[in-house]
Amino acid sequence: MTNSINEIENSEVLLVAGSNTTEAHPQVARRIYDAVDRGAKLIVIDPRRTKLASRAHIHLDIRPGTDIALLNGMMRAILDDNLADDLFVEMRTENFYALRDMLYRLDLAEVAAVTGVDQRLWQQAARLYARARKSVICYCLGVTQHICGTNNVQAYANLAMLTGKVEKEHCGVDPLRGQNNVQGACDMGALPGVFPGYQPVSDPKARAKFEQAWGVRLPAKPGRTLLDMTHGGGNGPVRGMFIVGENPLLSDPTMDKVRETMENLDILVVADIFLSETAQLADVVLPAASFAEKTGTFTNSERRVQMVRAAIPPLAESRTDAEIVIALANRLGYSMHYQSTAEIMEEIALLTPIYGGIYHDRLEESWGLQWPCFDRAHPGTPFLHKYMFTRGKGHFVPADHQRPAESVDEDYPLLLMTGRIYHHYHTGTMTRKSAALNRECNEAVLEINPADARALAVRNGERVRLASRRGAIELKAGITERVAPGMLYTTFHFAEAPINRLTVADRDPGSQCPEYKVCAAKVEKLT
Amino acid sequence: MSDCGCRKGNEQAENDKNGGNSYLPWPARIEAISEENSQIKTFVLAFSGDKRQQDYRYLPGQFLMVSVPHCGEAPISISSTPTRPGSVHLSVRRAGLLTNAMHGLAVGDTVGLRGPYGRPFPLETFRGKDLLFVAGGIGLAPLRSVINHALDSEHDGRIEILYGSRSPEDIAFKADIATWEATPKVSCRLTVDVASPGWEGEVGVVTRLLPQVDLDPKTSVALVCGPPLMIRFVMAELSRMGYSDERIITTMERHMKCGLGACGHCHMDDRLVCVDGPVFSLAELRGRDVVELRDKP
Amino acid sequence: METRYILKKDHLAPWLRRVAKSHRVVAPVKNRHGDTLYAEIDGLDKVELDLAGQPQASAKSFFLPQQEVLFTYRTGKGGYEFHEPATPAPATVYFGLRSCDLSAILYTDVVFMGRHKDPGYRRRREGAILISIACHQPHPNCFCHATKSGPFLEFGYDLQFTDLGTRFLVEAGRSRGETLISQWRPFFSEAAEEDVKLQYQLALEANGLFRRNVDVGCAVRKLAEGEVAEGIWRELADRCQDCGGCAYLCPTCTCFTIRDEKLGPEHGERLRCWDACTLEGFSRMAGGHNPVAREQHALKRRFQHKLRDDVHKHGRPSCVGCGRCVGICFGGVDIVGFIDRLSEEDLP
Amino acid sequence: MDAVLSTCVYCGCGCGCYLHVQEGRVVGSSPSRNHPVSRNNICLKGWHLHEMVHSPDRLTSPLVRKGGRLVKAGWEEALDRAASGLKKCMTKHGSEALGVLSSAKCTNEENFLIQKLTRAVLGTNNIDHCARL
Repeated sequence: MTNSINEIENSEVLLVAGSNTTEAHPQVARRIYDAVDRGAKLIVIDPRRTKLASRAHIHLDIRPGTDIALLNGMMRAILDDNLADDLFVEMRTENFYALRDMLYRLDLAEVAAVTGVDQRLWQQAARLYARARKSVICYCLGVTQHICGTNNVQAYANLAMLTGKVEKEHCGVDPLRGQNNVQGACDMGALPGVFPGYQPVSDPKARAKFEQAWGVRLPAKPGRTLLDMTHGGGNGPVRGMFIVGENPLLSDPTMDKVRETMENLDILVVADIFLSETAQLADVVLPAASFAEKTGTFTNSERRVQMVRAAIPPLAESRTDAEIVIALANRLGYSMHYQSTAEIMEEIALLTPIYGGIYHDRLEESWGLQWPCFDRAHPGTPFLHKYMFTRGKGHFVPADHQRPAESVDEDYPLLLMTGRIYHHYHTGTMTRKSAALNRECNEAVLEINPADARALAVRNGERVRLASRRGAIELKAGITERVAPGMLYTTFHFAEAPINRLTVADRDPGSQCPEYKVCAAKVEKLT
Repeated sequence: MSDCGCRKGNEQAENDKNGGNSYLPWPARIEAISEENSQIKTFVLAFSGDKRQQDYRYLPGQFLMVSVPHCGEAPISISSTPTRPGSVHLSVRRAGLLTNAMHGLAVGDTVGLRGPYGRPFPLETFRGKDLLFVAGGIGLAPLRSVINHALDSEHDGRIEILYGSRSPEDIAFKADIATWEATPKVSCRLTVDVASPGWEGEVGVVTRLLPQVDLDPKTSVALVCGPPLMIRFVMAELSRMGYSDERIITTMERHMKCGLGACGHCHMDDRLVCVDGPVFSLAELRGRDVVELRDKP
Repeated sequence: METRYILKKDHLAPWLRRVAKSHRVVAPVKNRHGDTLYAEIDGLDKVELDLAGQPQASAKSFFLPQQEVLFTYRTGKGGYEFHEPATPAPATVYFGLRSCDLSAILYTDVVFMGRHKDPGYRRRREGAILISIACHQPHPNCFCHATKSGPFLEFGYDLQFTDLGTRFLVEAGRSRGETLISQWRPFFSEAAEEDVKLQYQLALEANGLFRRNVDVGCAVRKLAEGEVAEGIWRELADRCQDCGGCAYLCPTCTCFTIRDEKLGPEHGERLRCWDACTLEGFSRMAGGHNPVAREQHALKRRFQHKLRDDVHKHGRPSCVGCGRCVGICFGGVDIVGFIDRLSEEDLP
Repeated sequence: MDAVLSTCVYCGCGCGCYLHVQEGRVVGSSPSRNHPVSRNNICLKGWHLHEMVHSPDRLTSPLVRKGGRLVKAGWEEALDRAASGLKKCMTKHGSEALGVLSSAKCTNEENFLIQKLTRAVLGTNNIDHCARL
């Protein structure tokens, strides 16, 4: 996020896109409710009528995967009404004319047809967003998990820049990060193309710095992405894997392909706290300590680096992932020694400019520090782009609507979206072990519109077969108006109903994000 | 208390008074199991030790908290009558984790029991009155306790039993029904929602049997138990027939964790079913927010 | 008139240190992160007592733990046996309880030591000595003056401390409190009349410092008379986001669940844990039927219980006005907002 | 009973949670009042954060595949097997044939070490995690 979570409650207009905030980011939703109660206006862009959408002043229930078309429509409305922030565009951005030309060529009737949203509604939303002084955009995986995810994100950025709703407190574009430390994992360079702090591996200067620090030659070629690795199948490029605390078998698209890859590896080493579906296929399983048994830091969605503290020692024979990695490195002939995780953080601070001032002792004395934090004297950064885009001027990238990878047809007439629910987290390896959470929800539910249910003669609570071109699962049907006719929704938390047996592996070429939000499917009654 | 810390037999009431642990179940052995239908089994349970079994006291309408290994506890109403000592019967329908696990148990296995809990049927007020029983499905279980109690204690009025099941195959307590049918002063009427070949009896909801009853509402008491929707329709019909609210009595089922009036789960508006019920007259339910009375349950 | 004493502030730590030799001491401690929690004190010099601020949670978890082992069990060939774990309940002095938190304990006493005698609660409660501290600086969300559970108490405490600046006025409410004084009598002197007057003055001032004016009586009356519109319940339910936080944080919410945790094929534990009536699974029965229509009534039970049923049963609402639930609701529907809404309806 | 301030693991909000510890067991979880995100309340997942920690399903010792089945092993054996397996694969197919998945559930320090292991020890940039899932 470019803002802090607490800034949200002071915004005047909130545009929430592709985020089931009340369920996936309760604390953000808490601020949104507060803001709305104080008089802020809420615009929700979501194909589903989520709890938040039902409280929205304007709900733009677009067809899945049509964000760009909608956003272009909104930006055009802003130009037509002279609501662009001309000074900001002039001073702080570049490539505006390309965007403008594209917007003027836009066929508004087509936008309405593609998105399925009334033109007046999106125009109203655009005016609301542009006119307020403090407008903030929050988006989540509903925007990114598309083959055009990068362009989707850019479209939201375009909207914010066009109206000057960045670089200011209570204004900004905030991606809500799904997992507790997904921000930190990215920051730490658990990505194929970058060292910690987003320093490209292809940059000789960055490489030289790390080579000097680590005393070895480092590869210059960016590595393979997750899906490249897990979707190789029997003869993929990757022959051996070390997986720490991930469960790609359940979380990655096209599950059967992932299983084939895993089963055919020469060596699979998994470190996890539970015997996950992936760990069951491993050659070596290493018992890891849970978060309650280790000390270190997590970085939340608002870039706040904060302490995780060991409440108890590692259970039974388990060890922290840090200990495991250190032991492995030493066995592989690389000498690795740290006295504490604080010492690891010192190395991070040394090599990672945005974490340059982050040390455990500072975090102990505070509620964490928000990066960028360049040195010990730096107070951290509650909102980004304060005076300058990190890359200089904001760059407009015009984009056209792109059809989703898969479309419905006679055989697979329904459109399936996947996501999360309130009571569970990711593949459920942890939350499914909690009695209280299981009592509240212990089963995957396929949300289906009453009209579709009627046509299929499916009753509420009945078990049905859900199939796509790649596979089928059985699960319980829940009839609800939350999904529009022709659409389906379910979650990926449940190993009993592994939805990623069905999903498409097509992904955004930039972010490599799979298109989890659009999949052609059909529902069949079980006999 | 024995040295192992388990409660043996029926020191329940004593323990509660003397500072013992009211949450401690004591073991009971499954002596026999009868399969009432594909979904309902009756478990005949006896506490280890004759003395304990002999001293065990309960009344029709009360329930027990039943423990099944690894499944926690659930409230189950007693379906036997205290007039037949030596064992306690629990008739259990498959519904959730615990009841399904219980269906997997065999004779000789042990469950944990504590109780009896709850307010029983007001048996003393039944004296000299005709009794009308209206049951649906597993709802006959608690009423079976009253019916057999009435028979054993030579109840001085007539007894009419109306029982609705989903299908002829789903009729539970067939052996009891056969006995009741053969008893003078007792009449038994059955109905099924869906007939199957060979069924010559009534088809339809249990309320359809009510017009056949010729008891004077002024001198009789109606006892109703079944699914919420059935209870609602039957009570409404009984009111129409002239039964006063005090003379329409039902017993309720709720989620429960303690049975002692503390955990809060079984709340029914301002009442707790475990200690204020589970037996209630319609007079006690009127004006309360009760799903069994709600128009749209 | 009961005897009142004076304890000089200089003598607080020495006295507590002596008390701690024979008792476990629990008191509000401000930790290095700035949060104040009731915590067991081991070593008075190591901690910073916070007698001015309101601890972030009540003392509920000391009497009704968030999770406790009721029994361990064994099953299998040897039968099915439950064993009560030996959990010590040491004699504990709770020092510096806020008035609201002490009032809440008096309420939970009714639940767990009334008709139903809860063995665990009783064990912990019987060994407890409750020393409250009168509030002269209510927390911004407090409204205990409206629920008559503070800021100064008239009964219920073993000892009540009032901060008179350089000294505490100490009132003994029960013999257990009196004992703590008589055991270390030299620390205490008898209070003078001006001390008592000063306390009276402080109490008056404290009552004037509440920032919230919550008309609890109005809500009690409306609930008793069934005057709460169905639309209000529906709106509350629609906004509730199932966190359970209001019930977990509430000092007088005592609902719990009991469940088995299988630890192996033949053994496990029976646990008792906090539960919240606002959750869907709270009332859902095996098989899926739920007698509570959650979409309309998620919060109805909780508010009715506190403001109607307990008034009916015990003569007073079971909300103690601590205000901890204010501002913490994800959907913005705490009990104070509800009460305010009912009283606003009457405004012209 | 100790209260240890930590950070919730169930979403990107990053609530400040106290873990309540009694005799070596985490028996409760509650929000921090002054933490900028949690502000004295957490969602239901957070309130039940402790339940997963002592789950009987936790892995308690290393497992090694023998004869097609995963069997209990000591740490030395398991680490040796893991290291030699990875090394063999590296020798046979080259570093490019190795892949590492780190985790959004691990700490920053651990993620840092995992990518360091991948780059400096295994000699490849084949490292990723499910950031996009």
